[in-house]
Amino acid sequence: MGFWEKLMKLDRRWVFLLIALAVFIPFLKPLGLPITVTKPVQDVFDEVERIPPEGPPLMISTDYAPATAPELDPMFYALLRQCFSTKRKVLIIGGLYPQGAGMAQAGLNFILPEFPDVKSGEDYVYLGYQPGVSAVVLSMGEEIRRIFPTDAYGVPLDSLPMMQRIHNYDDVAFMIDLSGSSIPMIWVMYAGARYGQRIGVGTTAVSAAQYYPFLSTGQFIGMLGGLKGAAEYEKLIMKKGYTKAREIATIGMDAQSIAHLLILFLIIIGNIAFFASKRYRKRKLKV
Amino acid sequence: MRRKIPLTIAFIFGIVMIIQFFIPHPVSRDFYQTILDWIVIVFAFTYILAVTSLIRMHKGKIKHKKQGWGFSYITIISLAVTAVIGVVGGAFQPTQITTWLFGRFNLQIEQSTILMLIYTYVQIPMGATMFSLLAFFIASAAFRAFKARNLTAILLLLTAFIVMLGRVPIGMLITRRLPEIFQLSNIVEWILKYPNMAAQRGILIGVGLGMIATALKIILGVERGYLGGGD
Amino acid sequence: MKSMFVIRILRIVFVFLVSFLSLILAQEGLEVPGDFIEEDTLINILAPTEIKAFDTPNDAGENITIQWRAPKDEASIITGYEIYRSEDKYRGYEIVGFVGKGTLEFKNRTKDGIEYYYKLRAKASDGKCSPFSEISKGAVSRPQFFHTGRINALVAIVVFLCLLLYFVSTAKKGKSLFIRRIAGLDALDDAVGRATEMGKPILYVPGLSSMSDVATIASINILGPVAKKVAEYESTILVPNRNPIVMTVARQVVKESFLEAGRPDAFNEDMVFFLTDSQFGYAAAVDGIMMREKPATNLFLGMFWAESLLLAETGNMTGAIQIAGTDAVSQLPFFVVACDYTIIGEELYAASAYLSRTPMLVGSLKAQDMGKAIIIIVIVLSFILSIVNTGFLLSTHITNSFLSTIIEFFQNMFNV
Amino acid sequence: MKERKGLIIGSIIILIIFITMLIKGNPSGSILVWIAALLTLFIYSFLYKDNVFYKFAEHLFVGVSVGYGISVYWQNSFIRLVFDPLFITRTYIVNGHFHLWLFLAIIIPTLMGLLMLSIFTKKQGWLIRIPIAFVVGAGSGMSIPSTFQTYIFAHTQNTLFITLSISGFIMIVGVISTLVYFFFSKEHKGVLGKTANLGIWFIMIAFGASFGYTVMARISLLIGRMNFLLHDWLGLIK
Repeated sequence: MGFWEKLMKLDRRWVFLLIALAVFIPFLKPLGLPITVTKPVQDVFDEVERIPPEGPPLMISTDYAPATAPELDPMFYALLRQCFSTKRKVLIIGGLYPQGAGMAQAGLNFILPEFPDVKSGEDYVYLGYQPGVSAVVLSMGEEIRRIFPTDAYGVPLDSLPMMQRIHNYDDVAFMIDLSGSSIPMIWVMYAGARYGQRIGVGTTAVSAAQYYPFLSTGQFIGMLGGLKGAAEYEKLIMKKGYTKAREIATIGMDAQSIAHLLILFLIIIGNIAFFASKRYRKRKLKV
Repeated sequence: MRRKIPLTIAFIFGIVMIIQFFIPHPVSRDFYQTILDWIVIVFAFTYILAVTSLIRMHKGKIKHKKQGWGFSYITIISLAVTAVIGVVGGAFQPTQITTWLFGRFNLQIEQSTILMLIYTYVQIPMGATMFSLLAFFIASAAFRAFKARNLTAILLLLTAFIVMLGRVPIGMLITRRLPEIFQLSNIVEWILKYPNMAAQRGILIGVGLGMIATALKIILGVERGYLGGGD
Repeated sequence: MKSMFVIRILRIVFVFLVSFLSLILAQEGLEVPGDFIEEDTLINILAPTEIKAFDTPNDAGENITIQWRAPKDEASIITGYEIYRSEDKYRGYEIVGFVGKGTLEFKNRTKDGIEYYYKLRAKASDGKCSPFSEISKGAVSRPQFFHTGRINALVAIVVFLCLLLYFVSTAKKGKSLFIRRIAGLDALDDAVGRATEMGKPILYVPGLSSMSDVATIASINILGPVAKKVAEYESTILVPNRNPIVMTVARQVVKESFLEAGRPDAFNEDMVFFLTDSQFGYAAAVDGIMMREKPATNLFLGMFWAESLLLAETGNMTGAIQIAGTDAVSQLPFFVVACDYTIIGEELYAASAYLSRTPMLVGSLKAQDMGKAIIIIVIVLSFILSIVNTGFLLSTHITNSFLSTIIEFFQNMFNV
Repeated sequence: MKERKGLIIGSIIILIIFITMLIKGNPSGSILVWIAALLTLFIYSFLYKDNVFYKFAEHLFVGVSVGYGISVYWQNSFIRLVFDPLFITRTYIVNGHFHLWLFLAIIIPTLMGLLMLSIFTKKQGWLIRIPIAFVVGAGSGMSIPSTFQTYIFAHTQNTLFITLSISGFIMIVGVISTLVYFFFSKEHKGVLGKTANLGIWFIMIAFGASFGYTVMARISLLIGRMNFLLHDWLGLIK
């Protein structure tokens, strides 16, 4: 059996090993490749920058599960750092499904130590999770208190200084939904279409391709797509000097480059083996 | 009789929910909210069915010593322990018992409840790891399946190749000297914005029509599969 | 005289052709030159003008919309607008809202039945404010009973319903009904047969979504015939579930199918079982089943998210025949790559008609095709119209008003 | 035998690497991080082959996630929507007098939920069709208008008015040919066949693009876990 023939039958576990190495090596020795900021990411950044400090809040909904955290956590961290360092108010919802609540709380626990003077109720409010999915989005179009009588820690909204003049989407400057699934569609359908709320989306690279049509229709103001989007946003807030923390996304980009090149290499090799073994079989038949 | 009633219920609620869409009046909005709450409540009860099915299956495995029955104990025990901790100790906000207990043993934990602790250090890591297996599977699938057998396979393989190349900084270096339109990132952008978008729109419009036809057939009682065939 | 007329026709046709060709070749659309910004003078802030306050249309009431025109602001020092409200036209105004620069509309929460007056002023970055604008006319908020903005959805539902009823009823008369081949569904039969020969079970994953998701309903419609085949071939089927309601329905369907195939005894409750509602817990458990029970045929039909490749690639590792079908556009590429047959988007919804061939269900496919035909016609028409309209624009420098209104109508026809 | 020998050598190498890592880095002190890390390694062992460690992790995952589900649905559905309104906050009694409709709004769904449990009784098994019909019927009714808006109107409108250029032309040809591919009631022969063929080409390009676009997302998941193992657990990198 020729070399190419054996390659065709290669056990997939070798491919697994190669991928593991491709991601492991850059962790020990970072390469630091350049990152260019694309328009959808810049649009989101500008939209948040346009929110006046102490003005109406930026609303963030963590509609993602732990599994998509590697791509969406860096976005959540970058957004929190951007707002906390510039005294912009943040209204956080623990997503429309139970798992989102865990993610929002974990994100806050990770970022709050960096901003000691930021206080719940004044600089940010975390509303936690309520079931009902589209009902939650709809009720917030009328009156947030109907669906969230208290914040996630049981404090009634009326006694929170930040929430005095916030009732529904009209009092929210901009809304960003972080999600790896199709939940942003619910925000577009109900908050965007019904109440005209301006919406940005932070999503995994896979869903980013699916949301392109909604970017061009304006249903999304901007989009952070996958780790690359997170790395671009991290670069933007670093340039503005909002934070000095470790850029998880940027380090990740080096591992991405090597892994991508490995897969491209595998595809090429796979095809060469495919054609070589086909010719090999034809020659065998002829003789 | 066993089919008439369910079909009429499906018909009534189907029509009512369509009409509700066109009435912004608060009554209709509150009705919409109530129906959503009802679905959540019915779901909560069916969850009991789900748990009984899971437990009965694992108990059956243990009784008949089916292959791997030892592990069924792990599922049943971990389920019971987590459920008790969650129900007694509170899911998101600690119940009085938990706060009393925490006070008594001045226990300090990072999450608000023990359930959230289990969720953060058991369920989240395993979920994220299962998800990360995809990095391995996507590579082995690409290596095995991207073979230029026929024209459609070539289109699939070629587009994936170009888009992957365009997503990575090194890819940009290749087309650096070419005129603006042929820069790799613009090519990828164009592929994503036009041919990819065209096909996605075509599929989505088709899916939309399929969904509406199926939903209408259910409301009209033409499609009865969900009632489980039979009389 | 006739020749003059012919020449004029030729000229228009010629211009039309030239414009059509030039358009096809021109890469970008028509560029409109940006307007000229004059020099700025003394910096004082003018008040917003043309204040309009009216009951917000198509809502549940308790809401008034205020619109205004932005004042001249060359130095762009305006950061936003403050909105004041009072129930008495001349006294008692309080601030009710603040919007950033660039937004020229504000929705104010009100009590129904009370007349409100509004006035605004612009606020500059240095804290200075412009004088108040003039007071708007009184406005009263009311809930509406019909959402006028959604008439197009109503018309679409009525049209589609008529199409459906027409084709379903004509289908009953038993005219010969054709459905084009769907490879994935044809392969179902021998896939189940193969599993029976090898004495291995069939794994049927009905998707990970809830019972109100139409893709799950379509999957349940396929589970019926598949379970019947499994019963006839005296093989076993495994249906792991993520949603309790879907599990209950699936169990009913499989039980009835075994009844219909005349083997009620072969059905046992644990063929259809619940695993977990966690997306990746479910994927981990199904992967375990694939590796241990080694089903010879894997069917993934319904709504899937990122875990699609986890299931399909593990199934591929075990060497099973795999048929997948979903309307989740983002997951189809992975099924195409890892499975033997893939049922794409709308084909999943045609499956129940394809497998059962009942006239009524096949008839409804015709309605779907008619829907697609209408959309294609609208797209082609609008394309031709905009070509002709641009042709007029290039030749006579003004767009033909009649054509523009039609295009306008097309544009609004699909407003969301 | 060769398999067993390879296995032993492999595991020894891994052990050595693991111990050097422990010494070089400063592993996290919290037992919880250790549990999460070990479970992560158990799941990754599935890549080699289905083994005891993966079976343990998988069964634990199912048990814990269903336990979590029970707690969440108990707290957020049963307590919040049924128990509290019925017995504690008594939402159906408004300033003193009893509102039948508000009372029914809690009782009806609860009864339907109980009907679901009728599956356990042998005879009345069919009663379960009532709540199922409600969920499926209401779900279908809710989906029709919004599907028109989100799936059909938004995308059709967007195809109608793109700038008249080559790309726009390709967009229109792509959408039309993809739609034609999904024609069911006509044989795909002649012009229809050719357009449908063009449609499948567009679909394959879209799938290739979507696949290529997703690789980055999947790799970043592995990067996330690698970051957890190397940084949070072993403390090997900054």
